[in-house]
Amino acid sequence: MADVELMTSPPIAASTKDEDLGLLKEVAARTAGISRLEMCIQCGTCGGSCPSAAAMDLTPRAVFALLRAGMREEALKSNTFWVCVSCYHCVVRCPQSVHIADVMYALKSMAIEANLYQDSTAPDFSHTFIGMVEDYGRSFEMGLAGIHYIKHFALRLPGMVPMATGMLTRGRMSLTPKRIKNMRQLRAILNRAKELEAEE
Amino acid sequence: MTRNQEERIGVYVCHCGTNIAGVVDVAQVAEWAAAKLQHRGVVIAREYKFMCSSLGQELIEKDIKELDLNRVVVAACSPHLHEKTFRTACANAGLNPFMCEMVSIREQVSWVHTDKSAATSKAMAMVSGGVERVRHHVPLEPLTVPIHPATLVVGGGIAGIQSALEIADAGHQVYVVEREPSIGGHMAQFDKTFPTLDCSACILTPKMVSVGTHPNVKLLTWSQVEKVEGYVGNFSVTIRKKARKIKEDLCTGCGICQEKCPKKVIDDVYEAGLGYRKAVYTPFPQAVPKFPVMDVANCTYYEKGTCKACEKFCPTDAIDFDQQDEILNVQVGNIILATGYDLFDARRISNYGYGRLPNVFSSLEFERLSNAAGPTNGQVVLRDGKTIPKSVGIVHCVGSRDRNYNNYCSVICCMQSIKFAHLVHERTGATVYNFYIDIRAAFKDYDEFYQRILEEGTQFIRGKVAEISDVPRVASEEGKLIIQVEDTLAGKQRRIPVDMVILSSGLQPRADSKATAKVFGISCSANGWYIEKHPKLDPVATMTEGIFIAGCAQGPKDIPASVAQGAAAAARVLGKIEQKEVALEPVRASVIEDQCSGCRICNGLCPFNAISFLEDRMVTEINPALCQGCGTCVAACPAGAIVGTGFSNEQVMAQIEGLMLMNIEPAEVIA
Amino acid sequence: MKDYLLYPGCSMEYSARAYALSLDAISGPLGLRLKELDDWNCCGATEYLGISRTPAYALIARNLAIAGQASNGTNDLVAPCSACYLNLAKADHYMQEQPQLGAKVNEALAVGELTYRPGSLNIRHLLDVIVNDVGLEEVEKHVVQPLSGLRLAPYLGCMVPRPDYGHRWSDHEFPTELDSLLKALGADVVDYPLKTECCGGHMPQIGPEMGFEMIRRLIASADRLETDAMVTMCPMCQLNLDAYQGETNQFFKTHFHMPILFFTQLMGLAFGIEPKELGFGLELVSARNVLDALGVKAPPETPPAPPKRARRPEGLPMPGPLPKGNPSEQKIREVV
Amino acid sequence: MSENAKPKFAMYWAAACGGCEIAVLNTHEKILDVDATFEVVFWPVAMDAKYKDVEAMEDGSILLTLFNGGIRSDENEHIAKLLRRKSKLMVAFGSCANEGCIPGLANLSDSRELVHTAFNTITTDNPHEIYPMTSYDVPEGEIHIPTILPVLKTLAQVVDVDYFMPGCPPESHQIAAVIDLVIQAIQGKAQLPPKGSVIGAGSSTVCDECKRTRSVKSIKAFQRIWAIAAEPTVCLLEQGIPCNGPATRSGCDARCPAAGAQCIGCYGPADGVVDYGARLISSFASVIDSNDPVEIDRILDGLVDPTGQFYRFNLAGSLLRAAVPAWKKAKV
Amino acid sequence: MTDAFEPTIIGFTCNWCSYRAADLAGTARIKYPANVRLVRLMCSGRLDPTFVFKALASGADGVMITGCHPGECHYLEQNYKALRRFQLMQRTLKGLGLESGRIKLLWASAAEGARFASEVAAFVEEIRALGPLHWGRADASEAVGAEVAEGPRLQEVSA
Repeated sequence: MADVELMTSPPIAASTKDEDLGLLKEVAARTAGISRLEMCIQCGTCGGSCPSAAAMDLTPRAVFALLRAGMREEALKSNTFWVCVSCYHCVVRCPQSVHIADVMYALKSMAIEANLYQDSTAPDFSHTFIGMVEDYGRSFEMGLAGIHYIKHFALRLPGMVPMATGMLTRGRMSLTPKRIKNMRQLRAILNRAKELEAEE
Repeated sequence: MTRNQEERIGVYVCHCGTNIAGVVDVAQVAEWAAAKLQHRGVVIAREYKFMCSSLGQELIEKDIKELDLNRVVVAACSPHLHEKTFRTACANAGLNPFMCEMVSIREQVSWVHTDKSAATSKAMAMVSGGVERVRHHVPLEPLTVPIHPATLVVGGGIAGIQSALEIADAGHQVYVVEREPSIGGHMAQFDKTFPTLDCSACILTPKMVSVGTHPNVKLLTWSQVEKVEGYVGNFSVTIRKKARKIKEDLCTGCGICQEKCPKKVIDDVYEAGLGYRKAVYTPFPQAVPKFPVMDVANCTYYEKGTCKACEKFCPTDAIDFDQQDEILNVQVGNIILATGYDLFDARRISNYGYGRLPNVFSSLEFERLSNAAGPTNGQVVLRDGKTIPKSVGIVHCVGSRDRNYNNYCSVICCMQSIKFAHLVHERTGATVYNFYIDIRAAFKDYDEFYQRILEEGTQFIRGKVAEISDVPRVASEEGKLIIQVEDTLAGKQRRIPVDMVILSSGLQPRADSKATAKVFGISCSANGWYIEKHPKLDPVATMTEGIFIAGCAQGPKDIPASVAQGAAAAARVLGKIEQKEVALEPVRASVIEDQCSGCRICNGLCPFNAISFLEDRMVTEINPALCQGCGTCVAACPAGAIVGTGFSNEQVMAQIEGLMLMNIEPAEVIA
Repeated sequence: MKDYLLYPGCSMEYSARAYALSLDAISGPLGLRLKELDDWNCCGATEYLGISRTPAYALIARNLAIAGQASNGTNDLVAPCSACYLNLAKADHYMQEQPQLGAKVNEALAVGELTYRPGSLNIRHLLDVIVNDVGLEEVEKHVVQPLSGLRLAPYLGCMVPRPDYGHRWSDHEFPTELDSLLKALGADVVDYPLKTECCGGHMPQIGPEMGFEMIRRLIASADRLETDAMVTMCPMCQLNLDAYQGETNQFFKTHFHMPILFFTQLMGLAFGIEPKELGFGLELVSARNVLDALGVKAPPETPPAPPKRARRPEGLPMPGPLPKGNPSEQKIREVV
Repeated sequence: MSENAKPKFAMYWAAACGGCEIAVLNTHEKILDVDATFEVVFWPVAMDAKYKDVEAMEDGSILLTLFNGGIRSDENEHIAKLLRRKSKLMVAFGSCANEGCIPGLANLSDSRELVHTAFNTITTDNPHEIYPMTSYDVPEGEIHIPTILPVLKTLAQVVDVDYFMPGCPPESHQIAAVIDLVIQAIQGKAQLPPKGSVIGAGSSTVCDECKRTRSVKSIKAFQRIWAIAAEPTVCLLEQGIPCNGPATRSGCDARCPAAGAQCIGCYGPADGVVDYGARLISSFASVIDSNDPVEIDRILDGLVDPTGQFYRFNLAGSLLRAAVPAWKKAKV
Repeated sequence: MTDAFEPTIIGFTCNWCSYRAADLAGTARIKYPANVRLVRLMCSGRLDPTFVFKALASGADGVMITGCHPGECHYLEQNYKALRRFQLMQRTLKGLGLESGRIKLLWASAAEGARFASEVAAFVEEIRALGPLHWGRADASEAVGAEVAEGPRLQEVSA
């Protein structure tokens, strides 16, 4: 009994919460294509290449280290993958050919599921966007930006006005998107796809 | 093939520790063989921890004597590892060594299969195959051929120089073939060598000179091997000696021709593109031999038909514009390949800006820059030729450990970069940053050297450099090269402005290494490095008897390792020369004359010209010394009149029957 | 001239109308026959991929499936928008690399009575088609108003040269295709070092400060090279650099005036087509300076010599360009 | 004839064309020596005899049996075994008994197809799909006809054979020589060769006896004999004509090549050869003059029906013995 | 062992490349199915078609012939002879009703351990898909007369 106690009571220093060593595999499995995530040698090429690294709380490399360590919460609540701009610099430079950008997408969806993110701006933007796509089959980014600004950066709206009007007067922005003809088909496909994704 | 008395076969199954026993039930295999193959002549079947150990061998020898075995099957590792061992064991016990057959149940079974029962039954089948095969073995006497005492060394870098001198000093003839105008190789381009920082030229030049002057060395620079024929002990090599356009017998190497030559050319080889040479030139002052060569592609005379300045001024009329290439043929017994490496071309990594950003230098460029005999007399300056850098970034692993370029580690770059850091610090006092993924400072005194450079205040930043750019984001970056990198230990992206960047480019196989390998009939790894006979136990021999490799041709390595390998290869060659003759595997083809109808199907099939047709008797004959034992003619003879020892039809067919367990009642076959 | 299937993408309808108009105007003279896909849908940009994998790929693949049906005679699917181009290529690539994904996507498509066989289409970007299929010689033939004297910065953005599943581009970081096209139009092409840096993508929306900073970097660098206009091939890049330039200036108290044009608009100009038909005037940062420069220009004598990268006579020589056709030139990327 | 002490002689004709029998008669007056030396006890083609008479004989009482023909039916097999039991010397006589010969080509198809072809195709008008039955009840009782085996077998595949005498048919002078030898042996004047050896033929191949001049071979195209005017003195194979001579046992004096036709291989493989066809495949292919798969294919297109080319006589006697279908059906 | 069909495959290897590739696969511990049993020859040029026929006649379901890559033969050019024989052998075996997929020619250098393993694995699956061969293992003495007589019974033919 006592031994068991001893064995189960952890040294204070070590982080013990939700350490699961399957995490890395899990992420790899949820990534499109063959991620090669397990091949990361922590060289930092990704973090060095990233144009938006300045805005990241953790560099991609650091996130991968957390995944390897099985620290789910720490990894998923970082803003790294939300700030990722999908420029693929890291992907083409990675000496281990890790599909970094696609891992980022996988992490986004995992963070949303786990409801782990500090700032809802980015996830919201994605949701507004796909909401629109699921309703119309098309997107109209400027209208989208407008909506998004109203929600998150109301203060900045005045600054937006000249641009918005400019866009409107030039017919570069509309308030309703076109709707595709066969919306029923698209919805059916997306619904089936969602079921299939859920099966994982 | 006739077989002597009735077969008494011993079967020996090796555990190889757990290497085999971990997957294959060796005990079951042995029992099975003893029981099921008894009617095929198996009188004893044993299993043992390590058959290759002296105890294991004694076990076999004892059985041969006591049980009067006349055939032995050893189920263990690949014959390429231990066939010799067990043949010797048989010989010790008075049995002809060729009455032994090896079955590879490690490389072909336990190491590659996971399903234990499947692996075990495969092992049984393979043993059965071995037993059936060995029944058809016949005593053979190895063929011995004399070894020609001369040796060919290809490549005049430090590895080649070392092996040439070792052999020459032992009193044997050596031919050294070098395709550049002088020997010396890459080492001649360096200024200092790590970790001792002694002057490269100072330690290399004496060796070069003794190669040039050694009575036993025939030095052929500006030359290339075109053809290699024959086999161990008896190679016949065709060498093209390119026209120097200089009469070597008259030339004194005074160098006046170079002075007078009006044509300046960028020297891409010796000066790594950082300096100039003339159209007639010796690459560097200490060149061996001292004779210059004429660069026909760039010489004004060959372009325009006039000039001949060199000829006018040559005091000994040594210039010969009409000189032609010479084709030489030499006989040698052994060959050492020390063809070296190429530097990775950093222009391939466009985000490092080499070739686009003037002050990004390659490692070889920096070697020249820092070399007292180099274009700047050892002054470390920017591309403008005068400005001394105040901050320098040194990038490790350029083109190495990177699946986009070369996936292997180039071994020398870490120490080289640390050496650069020291030289820069010493010559300029600049702030030095080294960017690394891991510091690999194995081997004697290397880590100490690293420690010393740390003391000098070099900033080591752990992170693979992402990009080098000249586009400033802030004022402090104006006019600088910015090295963008993640400092993985700080976990932050950093942009470090510097005046100069040195790319520690990796090593890669010679562009033509595969072609060269073909000429000499050895094999290359997928990357293009030459493959050694055994990665641990036979690092300088190749699969091809009589051909050895040394230096970077075999894989990236530093100077001490290259020298050691050069010497090792020489020792192997000397060993062969001392044997005076070499025993060839008695795997040979021969013709049964009264079955040969002289149809001449086989006559055109032998690339070694071992097959000849005797018009008078209208039969074909095979010269055993020339025959390499490939067996193509054996397979081709329509009359079955050609037999091949060691791999006879009977042996192979019997082995197939055995593998398919045709020798056992189907009922008894273990699924 | 070949036929092509065209996937315009949502932006072409509004924010990138100039792109649509100018493409329309030049494809006639070039004999480009672009057949727009019937009832195509949004590719999901970079947003859907981050929400849920299979639906995201199904969304893209619906277009591929439609294209597959429409492809009689041609199997080249052309996208002018970088994000669309990448998404289409990505779906095609991963459906092969990861058969399970391919199977799932097709299972989803099946309910819409659609299916797509990965690898059956060539996904091409418009620039690739114009440079490699139409060819620069052909383009030059149509130039009546060379753009001589115009200093243009070729700006490709990220998603076309990277990750480049089809190995179609000369380099991941410094591709030369757009440069040579603009040269063919007679323009004075700036050696723009940030030609494949990121415009910020959705950053202006989700993290404006970072977004503006990324925009600033690009414009500042073009500005210091005395660029008359930046030439892009991506609606997203154009939008960010053009529409947010004002805000960026406010944010950093800078006064950049950098017109952002689509390469098709400049081709149109060189072909002597009316600026209006090319969507000039739709940009927020006016490109009048460009038109003026050409307007006042007398018909050019000899086109200006290319900017010389001469080695200073003293100083140390530079390594030459990487030899062409060098097999090692292409990066080896085994897919494990 | 009365019971004299003459050694007994038998000859049997299984699945074969009868050519072997004719060849024996072609020995002309030599046939008289046979009659003089032997008492012919069983020779269905030459004299009347019943199986039961043979069955009645004492085992090993027949000195010499020349068995020609392959084993196609259970009757063939029965008699082969019977004669083996009764004979001292069992000789596989002629190509059929040795290696299956032309009847052996039936092994390319399964036996039901054979029967069908024989009884219900153009050769036979059989609207009612009537096939022979192996047994049938008649008022006199049940009658039997032989049943056909799935694959034709060579004599050696069913019984132990003492000597092999190849040829389709064996050359008459060779037969004469063999008969002489046996008679001499009987009279103790000569030694018989060791059991299992090939008699009445050479040990090397047809090229040995072929007068055509030969040089190093390299085939750029295969020709059919009628397609070209073959050079009369040069090796046919070198002219691209697929001549089986190089792999075929000598003993026929190279009659075909001498007559300008390629050897088709009726004397079978030479000493120590396991598979006749394999030898030819290997040797023909080895001397094809190309390293390019496509070009090689083009050249091989000139070799119409390789299977027939290499296994015309030897199929039943080859390693594989029959085509896959034959075996597959046999397993049903 | 599962009752799923486990094919037996005989593989002929060249002493200089493919046999060493197999060794390399071993030293690198690369796994592949146990269905292949290798025979070592000095060169693919030694490959006598007889060996292949022998293997098939002995019950092998497939045969794998391996040698050095074209132009890399240890004996300079003998692997080309193997190529030619392979092509003629394929044609002949086709005539004997064999699926061409049962015999495979593979070039593998001494460095290609991983490739060797994956090719073997692939081949095993191809053969598994083709099913058992059992050439010549059938009991050929079993008569089929009875079976062929299954047609309509012989009738009295009345005018």
